[in-house]
Amino acid sequence: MTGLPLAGFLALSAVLLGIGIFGILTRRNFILLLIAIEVAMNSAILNFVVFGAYWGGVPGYGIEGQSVAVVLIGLAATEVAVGLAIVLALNRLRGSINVAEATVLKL
Amino acid sequence: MSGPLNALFPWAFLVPLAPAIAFVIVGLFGRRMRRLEWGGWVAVGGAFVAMVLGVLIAVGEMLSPGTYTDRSFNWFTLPGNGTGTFPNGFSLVMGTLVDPLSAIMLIVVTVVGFLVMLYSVDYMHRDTGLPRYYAELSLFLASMLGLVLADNLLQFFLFWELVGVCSYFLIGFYYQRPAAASAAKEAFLVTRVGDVLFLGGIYIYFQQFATAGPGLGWAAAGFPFVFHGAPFLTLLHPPNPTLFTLAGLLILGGAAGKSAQFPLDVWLPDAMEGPTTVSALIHAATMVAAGVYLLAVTSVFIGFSATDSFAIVAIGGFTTFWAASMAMVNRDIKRVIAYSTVSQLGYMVLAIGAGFTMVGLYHLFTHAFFKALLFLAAGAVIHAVDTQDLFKMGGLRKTLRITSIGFLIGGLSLAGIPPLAGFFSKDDVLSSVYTAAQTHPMYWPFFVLAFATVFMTAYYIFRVWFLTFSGDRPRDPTLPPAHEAPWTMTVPILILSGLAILAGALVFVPQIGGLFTAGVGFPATPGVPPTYTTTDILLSVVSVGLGAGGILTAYVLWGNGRVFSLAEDSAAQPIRRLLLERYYVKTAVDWFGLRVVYAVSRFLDFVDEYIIDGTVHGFERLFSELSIRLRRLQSGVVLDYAAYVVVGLAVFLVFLYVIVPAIPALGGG
Amino acid sequence: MLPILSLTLATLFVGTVITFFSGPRARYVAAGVSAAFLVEIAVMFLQFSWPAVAVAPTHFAESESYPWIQVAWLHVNYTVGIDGISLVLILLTGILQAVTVAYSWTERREPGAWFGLVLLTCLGCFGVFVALDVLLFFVFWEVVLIPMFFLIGFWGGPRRRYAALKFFIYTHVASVTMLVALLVTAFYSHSPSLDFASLAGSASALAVPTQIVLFLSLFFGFGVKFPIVPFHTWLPDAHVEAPTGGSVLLAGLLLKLGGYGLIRWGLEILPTGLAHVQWILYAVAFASIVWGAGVSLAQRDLKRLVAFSSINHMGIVLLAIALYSSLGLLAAVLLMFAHGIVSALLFMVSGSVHHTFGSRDLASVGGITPTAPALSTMTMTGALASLGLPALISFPAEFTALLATWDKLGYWVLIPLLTLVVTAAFYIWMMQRLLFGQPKGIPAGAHDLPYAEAFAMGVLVVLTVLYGILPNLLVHFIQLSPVAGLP
Amino acid sequence: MTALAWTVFVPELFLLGAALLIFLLDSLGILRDRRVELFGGLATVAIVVALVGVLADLRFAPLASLATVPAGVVNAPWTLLGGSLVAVTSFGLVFQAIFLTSALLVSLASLSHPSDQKGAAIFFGLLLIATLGMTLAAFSADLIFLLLSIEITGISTYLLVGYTRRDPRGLEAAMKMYIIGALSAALSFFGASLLFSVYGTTSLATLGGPILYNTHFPPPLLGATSIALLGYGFLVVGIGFKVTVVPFHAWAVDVYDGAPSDVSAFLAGGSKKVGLFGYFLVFLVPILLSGRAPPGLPPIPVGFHVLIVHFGLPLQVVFGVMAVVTMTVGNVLALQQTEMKRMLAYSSISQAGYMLIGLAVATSPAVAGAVLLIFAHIFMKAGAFIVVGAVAGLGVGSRITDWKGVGLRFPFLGASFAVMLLSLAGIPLTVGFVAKFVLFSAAVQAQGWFVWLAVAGLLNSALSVFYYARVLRVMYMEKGEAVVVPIPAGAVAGGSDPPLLGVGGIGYGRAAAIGVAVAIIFAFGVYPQPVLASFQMAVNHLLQVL
Amino acid sequence: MILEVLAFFVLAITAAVTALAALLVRELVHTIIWVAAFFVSLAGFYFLVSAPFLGALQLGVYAGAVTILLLFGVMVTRKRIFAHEAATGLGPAPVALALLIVVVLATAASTISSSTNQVYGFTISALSTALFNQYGAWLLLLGLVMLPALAGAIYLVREGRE
Repeated sequence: MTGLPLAGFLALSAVLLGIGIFGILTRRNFILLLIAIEVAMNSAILNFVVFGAYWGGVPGYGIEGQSVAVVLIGLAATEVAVGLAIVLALNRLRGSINVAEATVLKL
Repeated sequence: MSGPLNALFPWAFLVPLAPAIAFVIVGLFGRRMRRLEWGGWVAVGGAFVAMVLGVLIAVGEMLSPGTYTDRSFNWFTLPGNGTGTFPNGFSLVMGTLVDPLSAIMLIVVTVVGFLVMLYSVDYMHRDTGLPRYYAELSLFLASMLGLVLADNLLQFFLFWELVGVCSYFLIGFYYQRPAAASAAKEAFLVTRVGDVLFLGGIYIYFQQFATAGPGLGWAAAGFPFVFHGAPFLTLLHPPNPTLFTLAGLLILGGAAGKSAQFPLDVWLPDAMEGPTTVSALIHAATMVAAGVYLLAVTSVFIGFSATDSFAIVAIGGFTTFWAASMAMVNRDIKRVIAYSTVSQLGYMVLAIGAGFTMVGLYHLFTHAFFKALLFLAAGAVIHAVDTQDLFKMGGLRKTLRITSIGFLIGGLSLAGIPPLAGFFSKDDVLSSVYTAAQTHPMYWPFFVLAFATVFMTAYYIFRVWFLTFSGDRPRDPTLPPAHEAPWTMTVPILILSGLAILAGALVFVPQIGGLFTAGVGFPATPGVPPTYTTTDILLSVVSVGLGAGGILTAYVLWGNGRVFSLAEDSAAQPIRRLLLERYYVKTAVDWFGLRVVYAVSRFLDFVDEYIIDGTVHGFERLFSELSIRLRRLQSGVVLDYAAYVVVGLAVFLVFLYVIVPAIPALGGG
Repeated sequence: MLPILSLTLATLFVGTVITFFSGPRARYVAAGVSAAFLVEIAVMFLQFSWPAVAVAPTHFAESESYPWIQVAWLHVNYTVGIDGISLVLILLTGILQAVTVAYSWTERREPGAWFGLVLLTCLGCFGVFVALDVLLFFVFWEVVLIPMFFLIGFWGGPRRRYAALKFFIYTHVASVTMLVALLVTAFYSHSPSLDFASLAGSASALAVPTQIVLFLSLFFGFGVKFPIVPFHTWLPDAHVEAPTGGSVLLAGLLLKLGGYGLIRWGLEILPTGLAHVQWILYAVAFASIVWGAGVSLAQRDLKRLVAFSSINHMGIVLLAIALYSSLGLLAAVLLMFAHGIVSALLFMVSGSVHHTFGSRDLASVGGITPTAPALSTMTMTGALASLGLPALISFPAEFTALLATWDKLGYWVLIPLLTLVVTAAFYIWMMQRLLFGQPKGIPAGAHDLPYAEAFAMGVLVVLTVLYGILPNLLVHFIQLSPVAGLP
Repeated sequence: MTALAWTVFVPELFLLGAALLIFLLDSLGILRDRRVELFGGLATVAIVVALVGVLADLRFAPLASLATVPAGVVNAPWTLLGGSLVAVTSFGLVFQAIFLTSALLVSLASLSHPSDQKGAAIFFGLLLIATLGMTLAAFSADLIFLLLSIEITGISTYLLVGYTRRDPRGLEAAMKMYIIGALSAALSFFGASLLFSVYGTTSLATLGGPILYNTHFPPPLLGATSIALLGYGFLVVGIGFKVTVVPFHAWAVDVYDGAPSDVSAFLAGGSKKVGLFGYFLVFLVPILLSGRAPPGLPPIPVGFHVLIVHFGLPLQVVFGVMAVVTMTVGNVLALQQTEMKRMLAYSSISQAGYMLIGLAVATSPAVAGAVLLIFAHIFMKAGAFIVVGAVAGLGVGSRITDWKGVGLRFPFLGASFAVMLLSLAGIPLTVGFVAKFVLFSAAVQAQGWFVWLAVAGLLNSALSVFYYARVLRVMYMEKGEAVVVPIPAGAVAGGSDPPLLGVGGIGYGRAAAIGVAVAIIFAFGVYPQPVLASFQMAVNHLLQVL
Repeated sequence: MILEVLAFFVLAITAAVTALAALLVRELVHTIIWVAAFFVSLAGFYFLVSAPFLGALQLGVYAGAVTILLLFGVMVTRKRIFAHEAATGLGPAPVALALLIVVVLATAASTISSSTNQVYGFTISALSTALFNQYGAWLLLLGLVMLPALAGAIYLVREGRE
């Protein structure tokens, strides 16, 4: 296959990362934060997949990127699970999953 | 150059050592002795040994005049390394020096010292703190003798400071009296000013001689040549005339401090807060003469500079008049004598400045005896009536017969009435200035002042005599009944009376006179004849006349128990006030000390605490403030923390993508 | 030869440790250690003077060196050695340790810690005087800080915590500056090791501007300990709040570290640097001299007065060092020794005044002589010695210092010379207020010095007189050092 | 080859096995009353065994016979094992020893938890797995391998922080750490993806070196370099989270404060170091190799070209600035801190700043100095947190002012804490000083602008004295008894610290841990030659390999 | 070719819009839907660049498992969601920061030459061979990540018997 703009993919992943960062900076709901982080993570995965595909043109290269992507997808899912465990424990204790309210520890 | 007593010269160090041992004994064990007077006898013993030995050595010097040095005590050695100002290093050596000058001083100091010590035994017996007194007095005597026998200027300075500190302690002997403590402080500080100047002078000599020539390494020579420059003068070519002039002025400053010359004279009258014995010994006969002695021993160099000579003449001449004028109005018996001392010291300085070093010494010699006599007599009076106020006394002639006669002899001697000692020496002083003024016209004013002072001297001392002894009874009836002093006090008075009569004539004994003429053998400044000149008859007559006139005036005004008081509206009243207030110098000094020096130091303290230390605190506050502000960033909201991460990221990205490529040095471009 | 230096270090170290754990009996241990220390110092003196002919004046006698940290780029040795300068200052250390132990013989609050810390301070000072390696030197240099911090902070006066912190931080900043400068010297000159000798050998290869900057940094580092104006403000606070023993060690020993450091690690290593900035040192020295004297005059607190007078005296030391002449250096070392003895005496006096009369305020306590004649005598001796009275210990030193100044600087000598009058003024005034006049502020039951204090001060008085009369006892040793090699 | 692959991992297998055994035994529910002794003992033994194994691999004389790695493999250039992802270097082994030491200290101290503590299994299990992650990271030859290993530690530590689960402070801390950690992970992987896009591989040996490109994929010069640089920028941020460099530090303060003291000890003493190790591994190559074509360049395929890139100076500047900012901000913020643990946290941040100097200077001496400081930091900081836990367990409040008189009331704890603080402040005769001395000496030795890093570091350590000395002041010089907060039965004191038992109320394990820390602080403070020499050797090997 | 470019742009816009929408909508349940759509659009990319295995994985893990997990989280914590989420504001600073990063990255990306747009797919067998041999260590590590996550997450969430 041909014709896909390399720079375009890179720019797209940048935009996705930006959206993720934007979400992390502005959302207070823990679950939305998880989503924002996932968006950012996915921008990295997208890069790995896409550049894996491009580097495939060089013998011996490329497959590494897609292998990383596989691992990262698993990793991201694990992270979400851990995050959810924390949010549930927190919710049980505080009755809220608004991260901006958890400020016992400060200064 | 060798006489029968010369064998004693190597043992000269025992002269100061004897009172020093007395000092140690009294100082350590004085308070444990069963009777406190025993300490006094120990001190008297020390002084006696010193006197015997000192007089014997002086006699030895008379019999075979010459310079004997013994420099065996290595105080301080720095080996040389071939470079710098002192390529051969230098040694500061301590030793003893016996020569005509020190012989004269030995006699004065040991004799007066012994007599005063003896006098003290009864005079002081009522006081507490006797061990302290005797220890300090012995230490003083030891230091003074050390100074007299000093072999070099540094050693001289060392003992010079020690006598100063003894003087300090003895002035403040009655330390619980604020006035005494204050007077002691004043004496120390004012003389300290002089001492510091003196030290500066020493430095100049030290360095100048070190660089003068290859043969003058300090290690080899020490510096007796400052004293006995004769062999070295040929090498000198005064290396740096400016420095030498300056050194002379500095030495003069030191001498002025110790000898209470204008403008450092303010402390001596106040020093009368100490016991009278102390005044007699330290503040009349010996320590205050050390300044004159200093000028005498350094006159070789000072004489090189006309500026220095003039400065000495000016200060001496002015001081004679200045102090005598204040003596004329004072009501305190000791203070009058103290002013008189200042004035007489002025004469000595004047003579040295005029180039007649030995004339100054001569006057020092006679003055020591008659002034000590006056003080001891005054002490006997005070001892008898327990006051120092002349206006309360009167009629003591009857009860204090020996004392009154002693005082009279002292007064006549001071007034320069022949044939008493004072007449000869004062006459010599006047004629030496007269001689010098022939070639140095600018000496004339000081000659005139000195001459006028003769009249004033006679007046004030007889004012004292009349107020004290003449009349029928004390003017203040509350005074205790007076009685003559015990033998320990009268004997010294009698001996000193004898000396006050004879000391002047003694120089006509060839051996004794030899000391004075031998001393004059120093080559001095070209232009000032170094020889001792005989008295000009006319001058003598006029001065005796002035003295007699002074006595007469005193009799007219104060004789037979009369008290002269100046009319309230008299034109002389402001002058009297000015003299009583000591020309306001004391006020000015106090003002300077308290208002200027202390204020400046308070200001410095303020700057130290609030500005310098304040800056340090400022740093502390800066960091604290910074810390408190920055802590607010730690808001506890995790989103803020995420924001810091992102800001950091953005900064890095901008740096790496925008800034790095723009700066070739960073590997971009 | 006997490794006497390491042996002494070991003695002090073991003694310190034992003292720490011996509680109420600590004073006996401390006294024993002090005695052993003095004996070892005596051995050092003997070894120094016995084969006097064999000791080349500019070299270190008694050197020991063992490898300590050795990696390819960093060679640090345990190197110790002494020359005449160190020897005299070690003697001072021994004396002050002994008298401090004696003075605080009756210390009741945590005696184990007290005596242990006192010994530790002296251990640090001894180490500084013998260390001939940058790291070793710095280690001992800093070791001194800790015990002093605790001495001030635990046993001190009402504002002790503030003073202790200020002392600690202020001097630590300076130490750190000094360390950087020494490291830069070593590494920029490619010195083969951090030993003094190799530093001294290679530093001259540095560019002159570098040497200047380095010397100034060292000057700051050592100067704060001096202390130099305007970096002196830790000193009055530390002194006023420190317990007497602490003040004694602080003034007697710690200030000497600055002088010693500047001589050994500044002057000897970077003479070229010094030569270019001599005028700065002069200016600072003059400022310290004048400032210390001027501010002393305004003090009402006896201890603060003595503290500021230390600034004045150490200013003269700095001046003498800056002259970079044989005479000046000799004077500096002599004056350091003198100041060590005299200021220790004066701080003991203030301590005794404080706990005998409950106050050190010169305006509220006065006329103590009838109550405490012995204390009064000690005060007088101390004050007179400090103002430079001949026949007492300071005079030979000050005389030589000013002579050297005159020799090098000419009329500038007037500044320190005239300041002598001010020095005399504040001491005399202090004596007048404290000792003389009508008794006031004397609490009932006030008594003269206890034996322990009288003994300690008596020893110092004797030394003051002894060395005042026989300065050659010190000079003879001091000149077995670089002193002899300078112009 | 295959046999080797397994033997290399023997220490790690012990850790893993112990962790699994703990989970198994916990689910079986045996020895309920002696849980801590059982699990803690297991964990401690496993860590000790692993440590012995690592030391043996490092060929420490008495243990060399136990080595599981053939001598020829260690330090052979990027020895390949099961692909190109893993390498055994003595640098890595040194770090493994460091990680294991910190874990040992923490597990030893944790033996003093009450015997029937509920979370014991999860605590020790997670501790082991976190340690395992760190030791695995030390084997990395590949960026993704490194990041994944760090992620193991990360996930374990998030959960460790919250393991008390009923304590709102601990959970809040866990939540904060998780959010920042997950963000950082995403950023790291994004950076890795950028690097991959340029290099086509994630092998650390290739990254940072010359860029290969062919006619199929010719990245223009500027573009490739920029993207690679940006990728490194992301990695700086992503790994910086673990290192707690400013401005990625803010979580650490809250987390160290909120977490149980033993966990804080582990975070500061252990998991922070894996971040630093990551920094060294990832950045030393580009800093040192950029602009140079290494002699061991793999054969270039036909049609390929080589683009030499310059990362060195920009990255050094980044790290230099970061080092100075980190130490300064950490110290300044600590100045006014009132909570003991937060003060320690800030101090830990500033220490990270010092360690970064080694990276900015990037010479072998500097890296060795940084490693020495990392080593020293275990005993100082983990030790300090353990003491804080012990003191809290004795009922003293968590504010610095609550510690009045602690030095006199608890002489052992007080003196130990004082020693640790002095070591942190860089006072001689402590290992903290020696480390700083070596590090700053190395910076000076490198000359140039690195000297200013040394100056900044030293001035900062002088600044830090202020707050350390303040604690000493409170402990020894303030009047008044230490504030004692009564501990409700069965509850936790000081927020999240479990109460303790044993000697003097602090427990044998804790006392041992503290004693060991103090002993090491002094021992290597006086004679650092053994550790310094071996660190220097390891660093030299690493840099030779590069 | 045009088609592919077109597909790229459509998918890119979809991905960006769905991601934004997921973060911006107020109703959390809607968010989950948007997220699912976002994951799916990414899967689309993977198919586009000839990585069908990854596309499938994306659909399975993300669009399936993760979405369900998130939904589960929303359900469990539901009662407080609406009230608080409404309060979230959109400050200019976060937007600016995010935009800055995007701009830097995007300009850097634009410097990459697009002269070669070729993508190469890998067969699933090649991928799995590589994954389990050459890069097997990653999978092991992934397993080790999951171990503490599993143990810890269960411990945390479990209502203890304590």
